[in-house]
Amino acid sequence: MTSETLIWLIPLPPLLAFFLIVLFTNRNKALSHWLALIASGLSWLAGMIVFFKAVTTEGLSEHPFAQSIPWLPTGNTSLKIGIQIDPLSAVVLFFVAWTVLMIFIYSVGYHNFGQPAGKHDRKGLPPEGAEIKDKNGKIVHVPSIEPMYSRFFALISLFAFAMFLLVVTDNLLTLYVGWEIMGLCSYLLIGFWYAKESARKAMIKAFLTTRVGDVFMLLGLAALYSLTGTLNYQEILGNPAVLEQLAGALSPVLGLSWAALIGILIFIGTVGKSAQFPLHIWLPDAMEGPTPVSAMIHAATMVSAGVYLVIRFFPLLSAGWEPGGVVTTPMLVMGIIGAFTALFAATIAVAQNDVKRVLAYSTISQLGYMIAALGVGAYAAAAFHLVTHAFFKALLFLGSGSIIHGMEHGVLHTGEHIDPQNMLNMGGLRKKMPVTFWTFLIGGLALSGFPLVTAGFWSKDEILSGAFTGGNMGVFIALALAALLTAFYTARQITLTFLGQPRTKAAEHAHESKWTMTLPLVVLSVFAVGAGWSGIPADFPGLGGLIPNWFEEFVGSMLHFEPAEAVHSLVPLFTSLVVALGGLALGWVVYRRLSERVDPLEKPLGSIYTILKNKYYVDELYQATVIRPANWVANVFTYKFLDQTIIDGVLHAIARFGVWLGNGLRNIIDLPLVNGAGDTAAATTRGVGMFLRSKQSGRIQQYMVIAISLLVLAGLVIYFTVGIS
Amino acid sequence: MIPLSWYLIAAAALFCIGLFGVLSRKNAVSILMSVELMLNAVNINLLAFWHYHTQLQGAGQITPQVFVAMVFIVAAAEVAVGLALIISAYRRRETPVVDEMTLLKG
Amino acid sequence: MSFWRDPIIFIIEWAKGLLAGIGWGPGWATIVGFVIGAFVLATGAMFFVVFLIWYERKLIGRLQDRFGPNRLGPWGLFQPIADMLKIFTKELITPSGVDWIAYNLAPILSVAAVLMMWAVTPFSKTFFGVNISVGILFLIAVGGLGEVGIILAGWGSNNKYALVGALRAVAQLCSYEVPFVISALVPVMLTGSMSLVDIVEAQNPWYILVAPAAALVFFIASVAETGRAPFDLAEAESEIVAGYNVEYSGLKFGMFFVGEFLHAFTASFIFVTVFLGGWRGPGADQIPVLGLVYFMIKTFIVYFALILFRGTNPRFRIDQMMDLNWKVLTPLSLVVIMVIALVDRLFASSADWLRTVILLAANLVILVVAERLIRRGVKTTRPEVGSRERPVASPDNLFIQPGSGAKG
Amino acid sequence: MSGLQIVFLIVAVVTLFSGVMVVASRKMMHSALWLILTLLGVAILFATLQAGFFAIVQVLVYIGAISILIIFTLMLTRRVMDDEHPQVIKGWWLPAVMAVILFGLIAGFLATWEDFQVMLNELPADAENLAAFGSALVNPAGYVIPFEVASVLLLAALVGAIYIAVERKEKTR
Amino acid sequence: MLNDWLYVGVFALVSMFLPAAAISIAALLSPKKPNSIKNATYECGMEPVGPAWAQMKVQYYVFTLIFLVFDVEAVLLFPWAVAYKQLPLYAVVEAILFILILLGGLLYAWRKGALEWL
Repeated sequence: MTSETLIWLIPLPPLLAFFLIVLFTNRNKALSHWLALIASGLSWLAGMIVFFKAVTTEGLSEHPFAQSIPWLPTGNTSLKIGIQIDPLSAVVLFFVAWTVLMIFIYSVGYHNFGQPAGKHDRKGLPPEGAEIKDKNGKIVHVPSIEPMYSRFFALISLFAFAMFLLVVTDNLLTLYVGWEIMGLCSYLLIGFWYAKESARKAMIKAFLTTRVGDVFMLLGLAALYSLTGTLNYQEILGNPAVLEQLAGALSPVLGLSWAALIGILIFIGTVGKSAQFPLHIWLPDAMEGPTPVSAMIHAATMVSAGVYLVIRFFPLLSAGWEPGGVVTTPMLVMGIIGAFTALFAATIAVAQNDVKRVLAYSTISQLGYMIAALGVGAYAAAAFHLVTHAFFKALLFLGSGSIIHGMEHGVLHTGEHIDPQNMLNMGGLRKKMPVTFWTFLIGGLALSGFPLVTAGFWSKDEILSGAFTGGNMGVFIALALAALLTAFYTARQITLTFLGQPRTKAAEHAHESKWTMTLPLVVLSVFAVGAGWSGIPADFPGLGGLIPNWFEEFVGSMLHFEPAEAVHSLVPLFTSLVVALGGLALGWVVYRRLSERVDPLEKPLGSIYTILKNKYYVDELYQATVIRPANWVANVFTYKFLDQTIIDGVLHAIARFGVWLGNGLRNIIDLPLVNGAGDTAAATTRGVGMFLRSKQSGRIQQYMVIAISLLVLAGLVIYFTVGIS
Repeated sequence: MIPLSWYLIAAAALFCIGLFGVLSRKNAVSILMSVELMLNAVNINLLAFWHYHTQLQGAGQITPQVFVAMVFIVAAAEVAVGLALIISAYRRRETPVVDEMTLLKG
Repeated sequence: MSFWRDPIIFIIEWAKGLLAGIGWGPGWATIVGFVIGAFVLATGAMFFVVFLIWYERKLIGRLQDRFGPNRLGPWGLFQPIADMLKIFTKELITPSGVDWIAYNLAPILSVAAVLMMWAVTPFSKTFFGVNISVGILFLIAVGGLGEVGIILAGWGSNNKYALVGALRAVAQLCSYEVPFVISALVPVMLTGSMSLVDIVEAQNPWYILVAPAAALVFFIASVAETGRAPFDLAEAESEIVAGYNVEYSGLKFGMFFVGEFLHAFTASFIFVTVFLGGWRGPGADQIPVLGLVYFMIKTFIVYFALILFRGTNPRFRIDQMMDLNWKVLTPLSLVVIMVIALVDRLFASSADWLRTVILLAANLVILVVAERLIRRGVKTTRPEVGSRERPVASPDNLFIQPGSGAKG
Repeated sequence: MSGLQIVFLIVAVVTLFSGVMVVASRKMMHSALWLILTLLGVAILFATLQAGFFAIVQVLVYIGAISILIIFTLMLTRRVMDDEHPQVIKGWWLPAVMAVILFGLIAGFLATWEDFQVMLNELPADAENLAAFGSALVNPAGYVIPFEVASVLLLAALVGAIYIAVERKEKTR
Repeated sequence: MLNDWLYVGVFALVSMFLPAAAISIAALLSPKKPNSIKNATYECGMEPVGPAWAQMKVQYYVFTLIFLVFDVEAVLLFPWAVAYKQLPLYAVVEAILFILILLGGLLYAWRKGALEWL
């Protein structure tokens, strides 16, 4: 089987699993998750084969695995759909396949497969736990299985399908299709426990917020298609002539070039999808979903998709940019927004107590990192950080899920009413859940960029040096500060969660999760360490050159100009060392001896802390500036003013005028004849009013009659004006 | 030896008859019947043009045939679902008469 | 060509010459020729029914250990003619409140639908009405017209029992049309054409040897299509008085029966045509009239099997019948078509005899597996009715009155 | 005027007339029967176009299946279906006028096409190349996607219709 | 080609004409003595009760529905079967996929209990 055929087959198994589960095996939980697992396993296998074929192929970026068939005939041309695997999509495919498989396995344990069904469990609510008699007859509380188990697997299978589709496709159209399917799935999955008010709100919020971005992105696609007549990557990005032309042509908007305009539009899509600053609000709320979903959305797939898109379109975004030269407008925008988001989210994360929210904000800030990296032109570094971040962030999310799981078990056991996700309620879990602890530790260190051993260090170091050599000091400083804060809150999280003494009884009774949950942690932690070794810069003091910087040349070969030879000064290296170690140490020192359940920074920081805790009141801001006005317009303007005042007013006015006319005539010229005339006048006008009202009757046929009559009218007009010729 | 025009005119007439039925019948079932009439008119057109192109360009004009087959399939699906809807609506609301089903009324 | 090799064609040619001699335009000559040919063939079929009735009654009589008709003429051969004369003079009662057109169109349609099948069937190498390229679909489609006739009968004659009977009959015919059509795909696939003439030409060996499973499904389905015992749910006297033709009398009633007998015979020779190699036989290529003889022999054998089927099987219950169709025949036919398609393509390169053997083996495997599955399914799904044993008045418990345990 | 044209005219007139009866007759059952006649006429028109396959398919699918389905539905939903009251809505003249004008428009537009009056000659016997049609249906360069999508559509129709039609019955049971 | 269809048409007309002729002959020959009792609708000798339209069960509809779907499927399969001889393997597999999808529909109906004659 040629690798092209194999690539075609990669996305299909999850889709098949989705349909099978939905249509047939919905009742049978075991069958459902086996279907999903086997499907993702197949995709993983195919993905691995393709990946290694891609790695071993020479000059892949010039001649990627590609194949396409005509799909939609549009006039004399036809939209083609097809597949393409080049270095970038190969590495993305690599980590997507791994994380997806791990998340699938993890979900089996997370949803308590094999446990009894709880008595009070209802669909749309998290399982509350069941009571069973243990061997010596006393009733014990154990976690109970998720009521909508099969539904969950169906949905994440669809999600996985969309992601694979998005990765292997070779054109923007199918990418957009996968993109939207993922939007839908994240909507459904965030609101998986739809009986929770907060979940419902969060799902709608996520959906609408990402829509905002998607609309702009669609505009970008439309512009691109209308200009170039194609949406295929190779034909646009692989073809300097087109890029030249796009960069040269001036767009009607703000004097931007078309390339810049389209780039910015597409970038706005990314801003929505991977939660950059203005549109980041949905991601923390998305934590309402089950934890595997959080890992899926915030690590492996959706947010990565956004970054993948901009990395993919870097040639367009940077059209007309020479390394070392002045950056293009989209790059400038990306640099600013990315750096700002990185710092901004990091500061918020410092003051969060919910273990998952901390990770959510750190995700936002890490994504900001990648965007900023692209903004300063560190292309390979961004891709590299995308990969490593996907691994350790998935690891962290799954780990946090395991923590929550252990805590819930403790809560069930002791029956005290505390929030099992609040870090202040934890502590000392190190001995209770060793595997989770060590893997979480590895992930945390990778996130905070612990020197030399972890993957995060290498990728962050590359980004920092890219920013430094890119000559963009502001970005550099912002990223450095962000890195410091990252290390700080990571240390805070680990210390609060695992070290010290348990602060609640629940924490004392927490215990390690099942192997289905810990196995993925172990596997992912391997990657969280090892993924870094593929990208050690060649001129790194000491280690450099021991291992060739494979990643750089593999992915870097995508660009047509040579990336600027990074003059590897030691400043960024030392910076990253200092911030990482310093942040970690600081966090540990501050939170080491925490006994009472209150953040020690709360008093000293005071109002700043409250601001951070409330996420700079962005939500409230939007509430005030966007949502309320929208409601106001809908209610006051459209309904009250347009409908009630104008339209009804006109009708009533007609009627009233008729009545008035009738009365007037009757009163002034009081003759039976005129009297009758007046009455008829009033009657007709009232009839008119009636007629106008009856148009809104809710009967399809009448609507159709109106439509057809308009058609006929148009036909007649055409016929008698331009018609016979 | 029949002019193409005859077929086209007949198809147009059948189409308009069906259109009238769709617009004016009360009963949902007969609206579906009228839709069938319109689909048949379309098929007549398609096959007439198939014949026309075949005699212009020789045998092997596949596209019109595929179109006709698709029209058949769509008609089948449409009838199946439509009639099922009518049946269940009749069960719920005890009427197959369309203008008593004014759910769209805002 | 000499008269004795192919008398029928000889006569036809002669008649054509005669027509041409009269001196109409060629177009009119063909039309008139067609009309005459159609008349001859159709009338022949109609009168053939008379003989069929005799044959069937005789056979059923033998099966039930009776003589059957034996008074009029040699072996009672004239009995049906007498019946026909009688039925011609019966009063045609038209009940009040019938829908006139539908009521009178129904018997005509139900005969015509069967007669039209004769138009496309090749009776011998040279003797067939017409060879249209979609012959086998034509047979199925015409069967559909029969359903319309039945609906007309049931609805037209404003009667509950008639309506229920018609609905049942139509539901049955529709349902059994599915495996019929799908198993008819197999010969088309093996031949590469839908024309019955080509299908017969292509049959060496007969398709029943290549695809017995498909042949079995086809046979059962076509028996059910004829709507006679054991599939005569439409006229289950015990449940609905006499099916869709309660309100008919006289010859209108007779027409339904003509249609039914004719349909049975037609079904059997369609089966012969499609699966038993039609007129094929030693020497039939050289001497076409021999082909006609072979054809008739085969047809009467199948017809005999049909009557045996009818005379020896009790009537199905309607749910059993539907189950047989939807849960056995339809999946079976679908599996058969898939397997045959795959196997035949996989062994397309190998020798013909080898491919035939493999196909045969595959079919037999399918049949065996299906049989096992059906046994399992029947055992599990159908609880035995009244399985709990009843008290019988046997000498040791004389005083239990029977029925006390039977109820509840 | 050749015999074929005579046949065509007769068939067309019958078809259109019964089409009118479909939308005009008061008894639902009658309009269903008229519908069958219309479909038969259309099938004959197909045959005169030498599209034999589709003529037969028309009889098989439309007359054999769809009209039967329609008639069954009529019988299922007929209790309140009063055959006496007019079956058309009150403002039926508007659609009628509309349809007539539309017909005039279509005819007028068609008449402006130069090949409008072209004669359809008799095609060679193999013109309707079913083998080519069949292989195009499963040819990836041809129409395999419509082919498979068609099966999915049928599946969806089957599932949906059964769900809609059967669900209520289960509830009551 | 067209002549074949002409023959089919003629044969159809003839085969409808023959029974019609027979019936009309019988109508001529047979006696006509109608009376109200004789013309009453037959209901096992009872007085006819209510309208002749019993409300029927949904099974009829469901079976006809499944029949319709499979009929259309077969219609699409017949050209494929005609072309079968010159088709490559993947084409056959596609058709098998087509059949399998509809088999899924049948299984759905089965699981849904739509195939039970209640």
